[in-house]
Amino acid sequence: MGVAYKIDSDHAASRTYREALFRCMRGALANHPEAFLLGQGVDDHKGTFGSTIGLAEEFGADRVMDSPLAEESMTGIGIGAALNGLYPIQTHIRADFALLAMNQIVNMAAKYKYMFGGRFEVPMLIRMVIGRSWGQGAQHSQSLQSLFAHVPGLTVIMPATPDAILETYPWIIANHRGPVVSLEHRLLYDIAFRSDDVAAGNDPLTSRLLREGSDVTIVATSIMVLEAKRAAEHLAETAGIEAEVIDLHCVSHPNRAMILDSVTKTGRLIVADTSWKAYGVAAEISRLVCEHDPSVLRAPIATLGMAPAPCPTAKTLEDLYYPTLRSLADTAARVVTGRDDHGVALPEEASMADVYKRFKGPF
Amino acid sequence: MGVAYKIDSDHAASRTYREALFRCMRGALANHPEAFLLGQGVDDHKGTFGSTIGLAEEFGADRVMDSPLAEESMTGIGIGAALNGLYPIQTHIRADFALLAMNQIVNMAAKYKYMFGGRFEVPMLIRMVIGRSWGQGAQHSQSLQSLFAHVPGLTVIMPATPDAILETYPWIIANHRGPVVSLEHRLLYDIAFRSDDVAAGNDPLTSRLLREGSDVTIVATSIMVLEAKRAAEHLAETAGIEAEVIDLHCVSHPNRAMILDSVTKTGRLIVADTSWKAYGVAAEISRLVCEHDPSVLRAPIATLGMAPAPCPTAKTLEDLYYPTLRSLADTAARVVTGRDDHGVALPEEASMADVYKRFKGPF
Amino acid sequence: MKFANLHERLFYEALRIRRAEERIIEIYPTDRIQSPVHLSIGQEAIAVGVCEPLRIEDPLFGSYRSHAFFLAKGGSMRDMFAELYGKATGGCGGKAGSMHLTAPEVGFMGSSAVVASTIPNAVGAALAAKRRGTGQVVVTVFGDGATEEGVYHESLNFASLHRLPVLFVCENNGLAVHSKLSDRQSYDLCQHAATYGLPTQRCREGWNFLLVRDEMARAAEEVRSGSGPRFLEYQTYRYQEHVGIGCDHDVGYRSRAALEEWQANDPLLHDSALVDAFDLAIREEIDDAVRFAEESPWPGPEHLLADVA
Amino acid sequence: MKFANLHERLFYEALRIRRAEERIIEIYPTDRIQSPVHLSIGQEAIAVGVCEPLRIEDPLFGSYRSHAFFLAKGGSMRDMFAELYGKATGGCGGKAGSMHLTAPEVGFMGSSAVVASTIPNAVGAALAAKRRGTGQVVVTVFGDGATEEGVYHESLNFASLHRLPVLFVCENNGLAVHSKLSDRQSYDLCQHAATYGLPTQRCREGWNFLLVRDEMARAAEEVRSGSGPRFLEYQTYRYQEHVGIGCDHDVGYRSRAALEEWQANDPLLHDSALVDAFDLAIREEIDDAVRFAEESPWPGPEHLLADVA
Ligand SMILES: Cc1ncc(C[n+]2csc(CCOP(=O)(O)OP(=O)(O)O)c2C)c(N)n1
Ligand SMILES: Cc1ncc(C[n+]2csc(CCOP(=O)(O)OP(=O)(O)O)c2C)c(N)n1
Ligand SMILES: [Mg+2]
Ligand SMILES: [Mg+2]
Repeated sequence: MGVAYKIDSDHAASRTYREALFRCMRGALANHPEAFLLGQGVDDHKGTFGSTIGLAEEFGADRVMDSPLAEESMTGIGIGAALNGLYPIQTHIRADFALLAMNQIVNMAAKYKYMFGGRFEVPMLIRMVIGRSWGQGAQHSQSLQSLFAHVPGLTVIMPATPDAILETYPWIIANHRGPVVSLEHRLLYDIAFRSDDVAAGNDPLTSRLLREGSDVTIVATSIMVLEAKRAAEHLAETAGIEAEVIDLHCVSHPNRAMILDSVTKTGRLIVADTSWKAYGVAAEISRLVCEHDPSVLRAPIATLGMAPAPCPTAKTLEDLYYPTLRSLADTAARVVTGRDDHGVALPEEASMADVYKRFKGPF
Repeated sequence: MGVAYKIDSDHAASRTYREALFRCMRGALANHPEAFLLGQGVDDHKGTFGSTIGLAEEFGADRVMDSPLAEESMTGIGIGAALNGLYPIQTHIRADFALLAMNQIVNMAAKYKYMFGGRFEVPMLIRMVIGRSWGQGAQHSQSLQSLFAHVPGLTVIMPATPDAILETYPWIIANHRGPVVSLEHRLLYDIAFRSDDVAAGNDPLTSRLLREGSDVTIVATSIMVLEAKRAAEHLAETAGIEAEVIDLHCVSHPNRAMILDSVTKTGRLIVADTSWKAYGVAAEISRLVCEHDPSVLRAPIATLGMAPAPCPTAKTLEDLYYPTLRSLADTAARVVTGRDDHGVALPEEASMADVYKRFKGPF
Repeated sequence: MKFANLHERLFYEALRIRRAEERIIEIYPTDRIQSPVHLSIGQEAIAVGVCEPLRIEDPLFGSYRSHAFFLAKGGSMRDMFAELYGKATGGCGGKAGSMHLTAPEVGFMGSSAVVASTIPNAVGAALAAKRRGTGQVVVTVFGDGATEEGVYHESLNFASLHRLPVLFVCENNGLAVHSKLSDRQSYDLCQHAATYGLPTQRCREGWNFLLVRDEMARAAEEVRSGSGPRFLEYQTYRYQEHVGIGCDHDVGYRSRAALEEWQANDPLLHDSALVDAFDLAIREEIDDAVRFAEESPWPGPEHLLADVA
Repeated sequence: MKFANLHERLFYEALRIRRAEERIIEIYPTDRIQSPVHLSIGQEAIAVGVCEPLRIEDPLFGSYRSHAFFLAKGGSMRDMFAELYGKATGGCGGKAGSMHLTAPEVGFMGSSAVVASTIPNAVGAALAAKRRGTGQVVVTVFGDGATEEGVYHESLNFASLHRLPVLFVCENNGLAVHSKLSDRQSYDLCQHAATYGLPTQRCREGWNFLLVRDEMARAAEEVRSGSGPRFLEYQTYRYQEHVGIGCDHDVGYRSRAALEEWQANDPLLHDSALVDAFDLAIREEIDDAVRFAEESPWPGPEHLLADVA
């Protein structure tokens, strides 16, 4: 069940996140004459970290438009284009820059349909890349999903795998009539995932059950989904602990039933997110459980996220700033055993961290 | 204990929220030569809903500056002024407009200190008014505390009473060396509160215990604090239900111990906030309880907030959109009795709603 | 209604808008319109002159001060009053109120209460028009204050860069709420817009609907022929307070003399023959719309969560 | 170091910056500098020419491309290298990295990785300077791309409206990442800025540090005397790729011919006598700074949550 993955680009059926993005971008342009890309550098030789390379040449400059540095108006222009029959796909090479477009995203895109009594629709996809590693620092590292997910009218997703992208983007572009914010993780771009061909049947706009388990539920987002799957495999192999892993995926519209059923079964919950905890994903999932029935919890909820500070650039501090495979496995062992000295062997920090360490841009 | 209040401007020791704001604005200018006001219309005859009337005449146009329509730069200018020795007090007559300044608030003000290793400080106060009633609609009604409170580096408060303002603003302006976002509620401005003179001893940047009770804890923000106090009084009088009421006040830095002690005592929790529930205050308070010990909860947490939609303008829909004194009292009775048919007499909807109904601007 | 000439038709349109807003002033004290209203009394000539040369399918984007443009673009009087009343039969089912009037059926594409925020939307609609070859001219109407927002700069730049079929129409009433233009702006509107490579026109006689219309017609024709975006500044005067139904020439931020100067030119105040000829028909339309609004049902709870995403 | 004249001094400063960045290029493959670097090689003359007439207490705000301004304003070589290495002894204790260099002790007030975002900060610092009568001239340095952001428009307007002592300095290298200016801007930088009432100067010889310095000195003097804000455009050329240490004249977005044209004028490449005279001292300073950085301790866990609010 779910998506197998491997950091292994040689495997025959493997593809990278970048390749999945590229396939979706190309597919959007090829299959939807109304679709167009608008973003800084979408037409250059680096092509938004490889996800749009060559598309300007193939589809022309008016389908793949470079934009000035002007985030607020670019989003506003996207909205206006959507109102007049186009399908805009916008890119922010860092989610941080989308803060300049908050007015158009929150006051306009999110409200255009409701505010006018359903008389308009604003179908558009806004891609934002979460930066991390190699000294991205305070302004190139934010993971702003909860800011958007707080606001009714927006659909917010965080694809964690190439398959999640392939299952979601084409469907949204073809079918979804409202604005979608997608947070892509920069560190996933280069990772090759082994996978069956696109898993059919996953609802594109809800959560995904990736692994069944009876001891603890791990709800994770984005790159933390990978850590959660690795942690789960490690715990199963070394300690017989079976973690159930849920990829939250659609952070604005989580699958409540899936999460509540899982927590009811396991009695234990860990939320592993890519942003700060306060007013974030951990908070929201806690709310869902508490409003439903907190008595299903046999232990306090454990949460992982960025340290409560802006992101420092020094590697030593950055390493402390983010949760890791190791801290996640440790947390799970503690939650399941109820003890800090749980005796469970922890995984080599190396595994995923190696991927991060290999990351040196392009930025 | 706590702050007595009454909708009664004739009472000798009563003052309005507006008067408290005015007193603080005037005090800031009189006592701090480095302080200045910057905002649209701060110098006009309506003076930011009465909170700055006459101050331009008294202190001069360079202390009380009208601003162009340019939210992003005004915040940036405030930051720069703070870096060079001034204390800016900025006003957004609707919190919604602050979405245009998110980049400066989140990427700059919140990070200036940490990002530069503590070498700078950005002391400033950003006032944002939450609109409500009389058809404010989708873009003049947002209550954006959780967007700001998610971000480390910002201190976010929501004063619920004139006393909360008087205890907090002068202290912040005199002592706090970082950026503070304060969300003021437009509907509170006109309400006169009875109060002792400024209650000494409340920590300006934490939560406040307003009423003790043993049956249920109500954590509330802003205008919902008033509803919570009224609901608590009503429940005590009519049903002997004793609610403990906590004014969250500093939404970015809630008093965890106070909240957890209270919930541990009462076993029941209601969170009543002015914004949407998802990724909001209800979620954050749920997280605090769940991370600590969910077993203290004897019932699911009940939450009140805006309906999950943009705000409609029609009065009939607006009345359904916001939680009321009645819905809060009903919720509390249900949580405490564990039954929907609790038989507790509900308060006349009239009470606070009358105040809202009297509201006709100025906008 | 038959008109002898264009002058009469525009006069009628302008008078219709004025009378509709005067009716709002009458009704307002009854609290049946629970919505902040930003009136265009004094500014009607711009709306009628700008909309006359436009086709129904030409998209126009407005602001919170949009009663005039809503009606001039062809929005229905009933839709407007029912919307102001917050009724289910309003143009947006009561969710929009005065600040967000819209009528997509006649190309009135939405009005926003966040100053300047529909400007880039119009540019985007123009991008779509050009790409899809629809032949539309897109219009964005905004106040002088809106030009202070950064997005205005960004929008002019993009529109010019891509030679999009969009007309930037500025209603310059010299005020943003109570602040004078000279206290807010260091630039001349036309000179500034011209540096983006936009042809600009300034019309000082914002009360002169024929002149407004002629300048607009020329500009719209140019834009439609593919010559790229243009900027039009119309100077005008707001008679009422910024928001609400009152007059506020006594509170100190502007003089009564300026009002009287504008009123001296206001055709609606001086051509009593035409006023008499049209008033009855207009009153009937407004009476009908108000009755419709009053008798219409409120939106019910089933609408609260409809049309969110 | 003793200098015969201003030319020699500025030459030295510019060479010092170039050599420092060349050292970064050498070190980078070892992964000891784990921070995205935006190099100013080719643009140094602007930094040294702009900073020369400034006083220590004149605040200057920069961007992610700020090694040159950091050093020219007087920032310490050790602070910079230690910061690039992410060491506790860096100017910001390792929290800033290359993109946020800062040196408040010499008036270098912070550099932001969000394009254009320090422009209003400089305007605000100028407001404070004027209000407090400090006599400071405030400088904001930004690229040509930054002028496309709305906040630039808002900042020019406010600065001019209040006649603030701020100098807008644009390093126009004709590129934003890989996009040509003409693909992004419909306006001429100086003409546009002039419409806000700012005196403007364009200097085409961005390699000529004496000329850069003279224009800046005149402008700074004017600003200090209270005549209001000014705008300076310096045309220049970025030799390396946008971010990183490589050259990228082979990937198609720009020609090698343009590079060679600029290099033909570059004093640092041609006056080998001066280069020889200065290189040793410069190398020693850089060697020392690198050694200092390498030997310095990492910031420990106690710094992770320090200085947040
Ligand atoms: C972004 C934003 N800032 C502030 C306001 C508050 N406000 C509403 S109307 C207005 C004045 C706008 O002036 P102008 O653009 O000239 O239009 P006018 O009202 O004169 O038609 C202001 C400041 C707002 N609605 N939106
Ligand atoms: C607001 C924002 N948008 C986009 C980016 C990505 N970005 C970084 S540098 C850059 C180009 C800036 O060009 P310019 O201002 O001319 O400065 P230069 O790099 O040429 O010195 C861009 C688009 C950013 N950092 N911030
Ligand atoms: Mg105006
Ligand atoms: Mg550049």
